[in-house]
Amino acid sequence: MTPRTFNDIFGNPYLAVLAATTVIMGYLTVNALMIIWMERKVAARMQRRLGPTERGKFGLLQSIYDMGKLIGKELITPTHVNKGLYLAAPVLVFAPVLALCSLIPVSQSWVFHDYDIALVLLLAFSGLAVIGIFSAGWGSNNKYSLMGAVRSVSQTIAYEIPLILSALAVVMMAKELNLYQIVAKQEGLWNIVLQPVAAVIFLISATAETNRAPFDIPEAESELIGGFHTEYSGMRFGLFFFAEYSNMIIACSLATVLFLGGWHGPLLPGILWFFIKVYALIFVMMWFRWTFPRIRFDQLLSFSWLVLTPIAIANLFVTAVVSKLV
Amino acid sequence: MSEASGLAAALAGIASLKTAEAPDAKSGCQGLHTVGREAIVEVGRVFREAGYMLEMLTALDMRAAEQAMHVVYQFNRFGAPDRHRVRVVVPAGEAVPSLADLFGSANWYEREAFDMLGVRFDGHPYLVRILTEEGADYHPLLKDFGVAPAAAEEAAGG
Amino acid sequence: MGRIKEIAKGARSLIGSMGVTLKHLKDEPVTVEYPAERAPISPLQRNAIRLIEKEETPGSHNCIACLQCEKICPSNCISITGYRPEGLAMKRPETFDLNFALCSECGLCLDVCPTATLGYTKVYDKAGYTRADFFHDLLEEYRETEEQVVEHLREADRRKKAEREAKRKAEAEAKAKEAGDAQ
Amino acid sequence: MAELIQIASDEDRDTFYLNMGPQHPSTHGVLRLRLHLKGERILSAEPIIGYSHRAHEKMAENRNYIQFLPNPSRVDYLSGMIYSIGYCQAIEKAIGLEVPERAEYIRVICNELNRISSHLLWFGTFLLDLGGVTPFLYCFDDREKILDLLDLVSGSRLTYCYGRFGGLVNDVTDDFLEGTARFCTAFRERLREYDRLVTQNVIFRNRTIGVGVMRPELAQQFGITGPCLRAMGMARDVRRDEPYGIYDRFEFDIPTRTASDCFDRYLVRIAEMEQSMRIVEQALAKLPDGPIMAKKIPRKIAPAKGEYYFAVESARGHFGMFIVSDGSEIPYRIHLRTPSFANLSTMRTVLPGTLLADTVSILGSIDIVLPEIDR
Repeated sequence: MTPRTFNDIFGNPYLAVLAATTVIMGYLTVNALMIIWMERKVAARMQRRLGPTERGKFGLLQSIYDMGKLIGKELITPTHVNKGLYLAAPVLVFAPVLALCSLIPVSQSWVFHDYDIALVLLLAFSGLAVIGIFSAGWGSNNKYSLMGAVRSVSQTIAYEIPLILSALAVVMMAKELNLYQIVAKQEGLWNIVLQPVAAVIFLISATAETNRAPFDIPEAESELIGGFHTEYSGMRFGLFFFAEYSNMIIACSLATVLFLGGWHGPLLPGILWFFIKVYALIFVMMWFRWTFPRIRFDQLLSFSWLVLTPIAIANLFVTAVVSKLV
Repeated sequence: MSEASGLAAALAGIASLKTAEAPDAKSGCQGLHTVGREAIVEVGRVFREAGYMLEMLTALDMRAAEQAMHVVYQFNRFGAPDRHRVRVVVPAGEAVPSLADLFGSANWYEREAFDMLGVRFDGHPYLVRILTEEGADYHPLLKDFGVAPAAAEEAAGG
Repeated sequence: MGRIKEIAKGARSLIGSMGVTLKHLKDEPVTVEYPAERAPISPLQRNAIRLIEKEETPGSHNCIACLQCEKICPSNCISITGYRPEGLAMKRPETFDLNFALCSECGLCLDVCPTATLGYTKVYDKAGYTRADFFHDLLEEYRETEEQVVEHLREADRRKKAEREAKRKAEAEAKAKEAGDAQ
Repeated sequence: MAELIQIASDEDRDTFYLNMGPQHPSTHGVLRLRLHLKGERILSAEPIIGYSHRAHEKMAENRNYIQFLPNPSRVDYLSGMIYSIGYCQAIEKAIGLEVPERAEYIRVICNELNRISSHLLWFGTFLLDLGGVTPFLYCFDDREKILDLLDLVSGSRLTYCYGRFGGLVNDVTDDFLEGTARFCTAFRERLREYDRLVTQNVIFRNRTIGVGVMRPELAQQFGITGPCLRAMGMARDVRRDEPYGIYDRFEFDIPTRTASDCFDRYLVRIAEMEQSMRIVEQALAKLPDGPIMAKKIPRKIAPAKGEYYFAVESARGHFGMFIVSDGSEIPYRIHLRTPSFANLSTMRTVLPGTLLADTVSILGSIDIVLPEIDR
């Protein structure tokens, strides 16, 4: 079973790249705006508020107005920053997101690109964003930003390990690094049933990787004000913001692909199922954020190294033994 | 009771300490004392050893009547109140020994008294203004520090 | 083993917390959409003061320009000048200005008002660009009727005077009668 | 005692200074903390205050006792009712004025409601400091109900000027009494919810248990009062130790804990809210009929020449008023002894050695209100 790639559909690699970029950019923009709206609504309803109501039906257009505001704002470059790093950071944070999106198999019948080692590529690229965050923190030449950046790096390293280990358990079962094939093999039985521990670890690590509360210590507005993006304004800040929400999409898509059986599901078309699962996971992440207080930095690291990683390794070991026996 | 009498005995040992007779219930205090400024550290030590805290420290501008500032210390213990107000009369412009080594709270209280009324405390580790701006040359709670009439304030404020 | 138990307990507590937020997700919001809808305000709510219409002086206030409120106000936000109309026992205010920008809504002026003519307005969300926007001329609404009221008060005064006179006369007569009876 | 911050030499490249505040999301007002840090660990901390000094004590010397009435509630705007009524009680004691029974009971009800609202706001902002946003809004929802109730009787929502020498401005309505009783029932339910949402939450517990321990000797050294002191295991409360008003007629416990960390201070405040509700319910049951103002109030409020001290238990601790009268209508001096001033001054000994993230939770846990410190 092989899907059609964009290359097959358009018959021309350049056209395929162009089309994929357009689709992904368009999707990410709309998606980020919609998730922001969704987040605000979910948060509001959990807190017994109304959330945005003024612009458009149910305030649906609120995010668009907000984006307009961000774009319209003057871009202020503080005088004390390291210009190169400061300006490069928002791009560095946002760029990997674009690349990552094209790897996700969203539908049974076609994908953007079909790589045999897509999972490796995805995990490798997702680690790149931290370079952007670090250069933002360092380049800002601000103590709060620097602390945020340092926290971010150690957090990313700490949570990359359990993330990869839990993904590895799936790979072991599927004997496959191709995301499309991993999904294809889940027909009838989703991996979450076979790998519940890995799924939970993956979700927690993914929340931490995307710097979402309760793991949002690089930003930690009550301690570090805004952390690495304290000094940014206007659309530069907007890019960080978009990157965060786009990262959410990628993390949740990957979780859907690895554990929730991607496009599999009754009645509805596969692509719809895929997005239903992704947005359900995003809702869970929002639910986390609006329920929990923030974890302290040292506890965050020890939670990763002393709890998640050992469990992930044990889980991997059990998976290895069982899949050998079966 | 023995604790209180021990305290009384210790206080009696301080030469310059004068205790007022039976304070009025309205004063909110169980003991009113006046002490020479050289003995205030000794008084503080007595109270500290008896387990009292420095509840309040402030100064009064009595320059109009007696050309002196009064520094008022108020000691209290936890629980049923046994409040002792100790008064030190300082000739205007002179300093009082600091209690900052005995009581942590004295550090800020004395800074406040200095800031507000210009009373200086000898031996205070960091006697700088605490509430008003740095480098100000006034002590606002002194009686001769006037207030601008409301009208002038209004005009200045726009 | 203890560690696993601890982790399990922690996870349970987290799920419990999530249950609380989920429960509220379906609750009705408590928000009042302010400019569109307004929450009812307390009948005693303190706002800028106004002069209330009194029954002794129909169509107008009963301020006697005694300046009590001006004197008690801690923020000096009331300024009154009074005058004494022809043939009236009490003064009337000529100007009654409130500088609401200074007001701290302590309500002391209402306490001291001898004629209880001070009350609160119901406007709680007035905004302005300059300080002048918060100068309230409390006599504004009553200026037109002022003459009428002064006339009414004169009338009342005259009537009161007449009554008093009559009463005194009656009393004197009664006394005289009493004295006569006693004799 | 007072380790001063020495400016680091050039060779000292491992450490740095951080000005936390005056504009910072979690300093609860305009507080500046000058922190000396090594990485995220605090080597020394120096709170710098005075950014919202409004000269209340100077104001007192320039107006008469009545005109000072609106001020006390602005000193600590979160427990304004307690301050405002405390000031009335201080002057009443000084001039020997009797307050009618009904007024006394209403004062107690309002005071305790105000205490709950203050603790609720503290609870919300403390969780906000720890990064939990949702409890904050739940607390504000509950607090709003108290503000509505107090608005019903006093006409203001935050800076009450409800007390008068000899009584109160307005009598309570049936709406208020019913509303208060309803609130108490509903709030008990909410407290159970908070327990599940926050108290049991493992993240919250990890953030607060064992964090910011105040050694017991600090209590005497710094004159710590209020919930911070009770979290040290000392059942000290002005309402019990030197009852003012009619607090000696009510049954209530003084909640204490022993570990004196952030978590204990949190639990003490939660338990205090329950105790406050107990007092409110007792007062509601016993509320007598009658006038709310004393019959004979002197026209001139002028305490006899002398010095007076009166203390009340505010939501943050021992609030004392030191009033010096020269026999005239204008106070010679009013010194306000505010609890947070003493509690905050402990920070320079408590903070060193903790992490930056803990600074935020410790600062939050002692419940400072900056305008009350600066006065």
